[in-house]
Amino acid sequence: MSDPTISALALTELPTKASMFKPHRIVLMAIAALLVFCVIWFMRWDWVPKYSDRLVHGVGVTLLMLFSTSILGFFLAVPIGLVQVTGPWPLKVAARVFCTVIRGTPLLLQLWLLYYGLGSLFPQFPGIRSSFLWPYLREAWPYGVAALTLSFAAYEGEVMRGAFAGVPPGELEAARAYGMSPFTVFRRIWLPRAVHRALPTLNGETVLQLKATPLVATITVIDLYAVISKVRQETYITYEPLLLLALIYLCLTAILVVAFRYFESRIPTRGA
Amino acid sequence: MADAGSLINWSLLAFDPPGWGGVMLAGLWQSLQIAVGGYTLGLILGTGGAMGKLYGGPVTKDLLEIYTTLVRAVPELVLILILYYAGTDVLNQFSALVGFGPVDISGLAAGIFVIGVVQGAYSTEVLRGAIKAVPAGQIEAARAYGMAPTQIMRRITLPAMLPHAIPGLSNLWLIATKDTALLAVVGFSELTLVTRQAAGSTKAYLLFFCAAGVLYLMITLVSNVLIGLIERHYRRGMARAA
Amino acid sequence: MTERAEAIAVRDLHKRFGPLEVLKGVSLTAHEGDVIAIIGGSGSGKSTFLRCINMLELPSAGSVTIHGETIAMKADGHGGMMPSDRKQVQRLRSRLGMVFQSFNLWQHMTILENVIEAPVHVLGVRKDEAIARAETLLRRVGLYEKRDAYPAFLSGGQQQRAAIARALAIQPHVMLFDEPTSALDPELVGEVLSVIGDLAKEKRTMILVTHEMKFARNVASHVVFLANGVIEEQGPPDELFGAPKSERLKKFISSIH
Amino acid sequence: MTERAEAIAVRDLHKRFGPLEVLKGVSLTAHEGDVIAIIGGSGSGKSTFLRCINMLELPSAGSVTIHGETIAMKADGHGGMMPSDRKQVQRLRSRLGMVFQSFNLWQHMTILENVIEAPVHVLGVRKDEAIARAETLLRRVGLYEKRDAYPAFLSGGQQQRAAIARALAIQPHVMLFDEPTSALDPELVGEVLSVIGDLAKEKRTMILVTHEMKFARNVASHVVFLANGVIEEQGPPDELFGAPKSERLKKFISSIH
Amino acid sequence: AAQQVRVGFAAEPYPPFTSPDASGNWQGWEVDFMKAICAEAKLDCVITPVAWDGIIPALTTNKIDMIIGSMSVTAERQQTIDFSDKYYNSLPGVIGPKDVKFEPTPEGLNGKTLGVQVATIHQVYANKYFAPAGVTVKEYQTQDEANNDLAAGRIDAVQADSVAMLEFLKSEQGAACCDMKGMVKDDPEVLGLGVGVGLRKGETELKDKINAAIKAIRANGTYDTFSKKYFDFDIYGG
Ligand SMILES: Nc1ncnc2c1ncn2[C@@H]1O[C@H](COP(=O)(O)OP(=O)(O)OP(=O)(O)O)[C@@H](O)[C@H]1O
Ligand SMILES: Nc1ncnc2c1ncn2[C@@H]1O[C@H](COP(=O)(O)OP(=O)(O)OP(=O)(O)O)[C@@H](O)[C@H]1O
Ligand SMILES: [Mg+2]
Ligand SMILES: [Mg+2]
Repeated sequence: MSDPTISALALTELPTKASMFKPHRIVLMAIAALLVFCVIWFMRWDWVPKYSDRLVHGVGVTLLMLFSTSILGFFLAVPIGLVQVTGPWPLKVAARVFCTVIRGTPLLLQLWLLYYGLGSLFPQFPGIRSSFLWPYLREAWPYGVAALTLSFAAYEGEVMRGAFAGVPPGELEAARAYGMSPFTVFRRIWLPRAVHRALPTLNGETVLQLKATPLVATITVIDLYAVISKVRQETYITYEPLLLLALIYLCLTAILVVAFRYFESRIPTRGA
Repeated sequence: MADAGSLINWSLLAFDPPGWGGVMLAGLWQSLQIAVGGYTLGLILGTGGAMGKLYGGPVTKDLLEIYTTLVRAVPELVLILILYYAGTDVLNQFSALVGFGPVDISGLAAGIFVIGVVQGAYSTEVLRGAIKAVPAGQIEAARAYGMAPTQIMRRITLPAMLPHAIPGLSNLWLIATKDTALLAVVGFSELTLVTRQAAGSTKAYLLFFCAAGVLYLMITLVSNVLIGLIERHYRRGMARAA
Repeated sequence: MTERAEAIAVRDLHKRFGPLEVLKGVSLTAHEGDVIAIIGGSGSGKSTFLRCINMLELPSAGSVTIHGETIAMKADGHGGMMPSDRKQVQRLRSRLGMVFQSFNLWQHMTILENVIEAPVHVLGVRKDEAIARAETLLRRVGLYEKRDAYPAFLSGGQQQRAAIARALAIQPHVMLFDEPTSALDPELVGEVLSVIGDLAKEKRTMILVTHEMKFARNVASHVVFLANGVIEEQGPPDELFGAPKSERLKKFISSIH
Repeated sequence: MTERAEAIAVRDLHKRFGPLEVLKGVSLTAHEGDVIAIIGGSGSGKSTFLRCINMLELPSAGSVTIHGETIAMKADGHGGMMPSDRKQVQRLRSRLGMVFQSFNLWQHMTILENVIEAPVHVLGVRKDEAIARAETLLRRVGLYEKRDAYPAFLSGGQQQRAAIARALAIQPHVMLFDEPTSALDPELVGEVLSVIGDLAKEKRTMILVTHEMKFARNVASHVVFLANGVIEEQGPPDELFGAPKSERLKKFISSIH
Repeated sequence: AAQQVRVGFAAEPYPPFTSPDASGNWQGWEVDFMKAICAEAKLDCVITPVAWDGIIPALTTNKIDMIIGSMSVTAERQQTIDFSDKYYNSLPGVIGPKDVKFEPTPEGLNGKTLGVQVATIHQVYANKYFAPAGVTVKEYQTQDEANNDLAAGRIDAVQADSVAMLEFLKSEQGAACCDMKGMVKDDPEVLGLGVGVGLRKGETELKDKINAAIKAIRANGTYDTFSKKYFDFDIYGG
């Protein structure tokens, strides 16, 4: 049940494993090799060793951001999707409004709203300033995590809504017929079945989430993107750092896609 | 601590200076222009891309695959930086090479170009999927009645794929409106950057970010209504879902 | 027949869907070892009756007693009834093995996982024990080789046999079958019927809704003809099929053949 | 029979799909007013033959002549052939009214729009004229009331009748039917066959691939039995069905009845 | 017609030098300076806002023709771009919360978090002198954000151009929270030789025009006239 829009937006499948060695491909690869050679030879890469530690650290922060926010966001998305299918109407409306507002405004704006807006309100309350939370609220990353988590929850909440609604009622009925309590039905049948249905879309959403992480650099979180920005500012090299950045994201995306494919193949589904 | 009423200074949003409402609306207008322009450019690129991917030669197919793969795997923010600096630079050098001399690329044009190239990759995939969803028999019937290939495209394939493409294309439109915010990082005066300037100058961060959020949300909601109407129109030939 | 204990007793069951009264007072008693076949035209309320027994459909009036324990009901405030003790319903349900027309196997679990799911997570059987029992059952329905396959990769007949194994796994007092073969291609019907026939030979208590008249005649100890929401006629299969009394049943039998 | 003009002449048609030679030299001439039924087992190449006539499938060798005009072909460089003049193919196609097994109505157009599409956009007929003609045709196939409906909302039989009207709208020299009823539910077959029967009575030139032997016998002036890529036997229907000569045809006829 | 020149401004507010007002116009000392030299050199100048951290790439990739953005002339920048003669000079200062007393020295800032704007001489300076001495240097895309975080208590001090800092301390927010802790020790190698107009390498003609214009407005009093509107001291420096 891969959502066609999501798979169009985010790379969810690696391109053609078809024979790499058709004649035109060999020519294309030769050209690509030449290009790579030119890029390596004629462009400036002397800065890479100097920044390699920071780059590795940046990749770590990016991945940490990705995983923490996707996992937290997913746990939020499950109830958001569920109440939209079964919930009492006030919760249903609240979940709908939440999804609409988050999906209807740019993530960059939400990020700034939290960090500069909300974050600058906190210190005005002396209670907060002296509380044990303050050392964390001072930092930038909690705001980044919060914004990315909410965003993921809203997008994935919609997906989960569809996935919950799409589980055949007969399977739920069968579970009830064997004496499962509502919670057991949810835990053993409904949720795993919905997650399984949502997995291909989840793949796409996670790739999209990876692509959203560089935004946290705009609120002083030092992720991969921020490291590269620093390289550019310190060395005044315009293109090379960006190329490396693109390459790293390309690899991260590829790894994500492969990992998801593996999970999807764990439970095979037949047909389209 | 001041109470909520005095925390919010609504006069900051007035349309005339010293209120920032007028500047925000101008930013919104810029954002909309880029979104419309970028989306349109994206559609054009996407139509070409989809055709190329479906009916093109092997080299065209491979090149387009590289294009869509790269764009879909690399964050928009990074693409925007690369395209904004490198894209316009290449364009400039190219036009210099051809003999036009360096062209002056306005910020608006650069913004449209950047959003357009990103959207183009997405539209390529959406349109390709939609065209593939058109039953082959429909196209075969058109051939059997003697239609020329271009005629088939215009009269049969494109209209028949629209119902399949509209959900994806509407999503793209909403993304285009929101992606304009990313141009703030290259200093383009669209709604988000203007909001930030206003917020920075007045220190009323919450007020301005919320106001901008409302504006973006309005775009989305109005778009949703329009999309609903369009969808109803084009799905009229589809059997109701069971 | 009456010496044997009562397995299920349904008394004066009514069921309304809005203005439509589908069941208008149906009473039925199944003793241990009975195989009761319910027949009737489409829309006569057979499925509804079966689903009322394990409260998948809440009856509007009447009572259901399973192994001597009557399901406690209370008014639901809209003119109907609802169980007053959810735990009791869950416990009694786990004593009834229901097999659905459309199998309803859990698609995200292998066949084996489907079969051990209820024993482990409802009855609290130890997992290795449940697996041992499940494998015996799967061998019995001829699906041992398919135990690690996912339902989507099995034929309809195989899926239905797996569903039967799943129902047997909870060691139910009574098996309930709702048209277990009507979603199958004709050539697959036989394999499922033969499994059910074997269960009947073992004197397992069963209530089955079916359209396979020949099968009902061979297997059932008692046949119930439902029409217009009431039991129009019932009795041993030979009597019912051989010498139908009511006009409706005569017409029904002739329309089937 | 020979005084009438040649409508279609196919000479020594070969068609290979990779290593598989589906048509191994088929020649067939249809004169004005002929109704030719092509019969044969599944996979015998009937559809392929029909599709080669209007170049939906490119023949590997042989020639196709429509109304005296032979489609110009040239080698395609892979051992096959391709039309050397695309415009000619488009023009000749618009003289052939093809009706597909699965209707292939354009889903985004109403029935009326489907029918006027080719006349207006291929033949350049004025729109009001096309509409007038289309309405007559739709009345004739009994679909006048449905002219503003979209295909998805019609039954299979209605869709196929609309497809026939669409084919008739280009005033074709020859109508080609590829199993026009095999995608229909049995109760809808009759309505489509009766429309085709009427066309046959009018002495319209038709080539039809069909599995409806009784219909072929009643309607066709000439029956062709295709087997293994060649014409195994052909002749008037009574001869062919009444006294089949070849073993294959005998077996085929007996398997059908 | 006059030659058209796109002047790159940092898109974020940097009072009192450049900041957009509520009608979308730019104002500040550097705006007046720009108008003066453009008039003097007969250039048709168009203000083009650019993100600060991309302002040098924007210049080298032809998106703008010169930078007027309080950019100090440093040896490192001179490897990439060219500069006009200096048009003002002021020392970096450090500000911090009123209720905390410390010196703007490595020892005084030890253990504290110091905010600086990226791609500025202050960043380079802080990383050279303060970071090794146990100061956490936090980098901001814009000066405004750094100031804001200082006021919000997220950081302990900000190092920046003293003129800009004094302007911030005059604002409601700045006056409420912070005061000037003093100037940092000078290091011409890092802090440069004043602020100049950034230009693409090789555009000597434009550079000469600008240099001549700066000289002219200094000589004819225009420079002092508009400076008086903003400062009560000599911004040109020694
Ligand atoms: N949930 C429901 N809401 C409303 N009406 C229902 C519902 N379930 C069943 N009905 C109606 O109750 C009547 C009996 O349905 P039921 O499924 O019990 O018939 P059945 O005897 O099983 O028929 P079949 O042989 O077709 O399965 C039908 O008229 C049906 O439309
Ligand atoms: N595009 C194709 N590529 C490869 N093989 C094909 C193709 N189209 C048809 N064939 C093969 O050619 C043979 C003849 O096909 P064709 O559809 O003409 O048979 P048919 O007589 O119409 O059969 P049926 O009665 O089932 O429609 C079959 O073996 C089929 O598999
Ligand atoms: Mg039923
Ligand atoms: Mg065929």
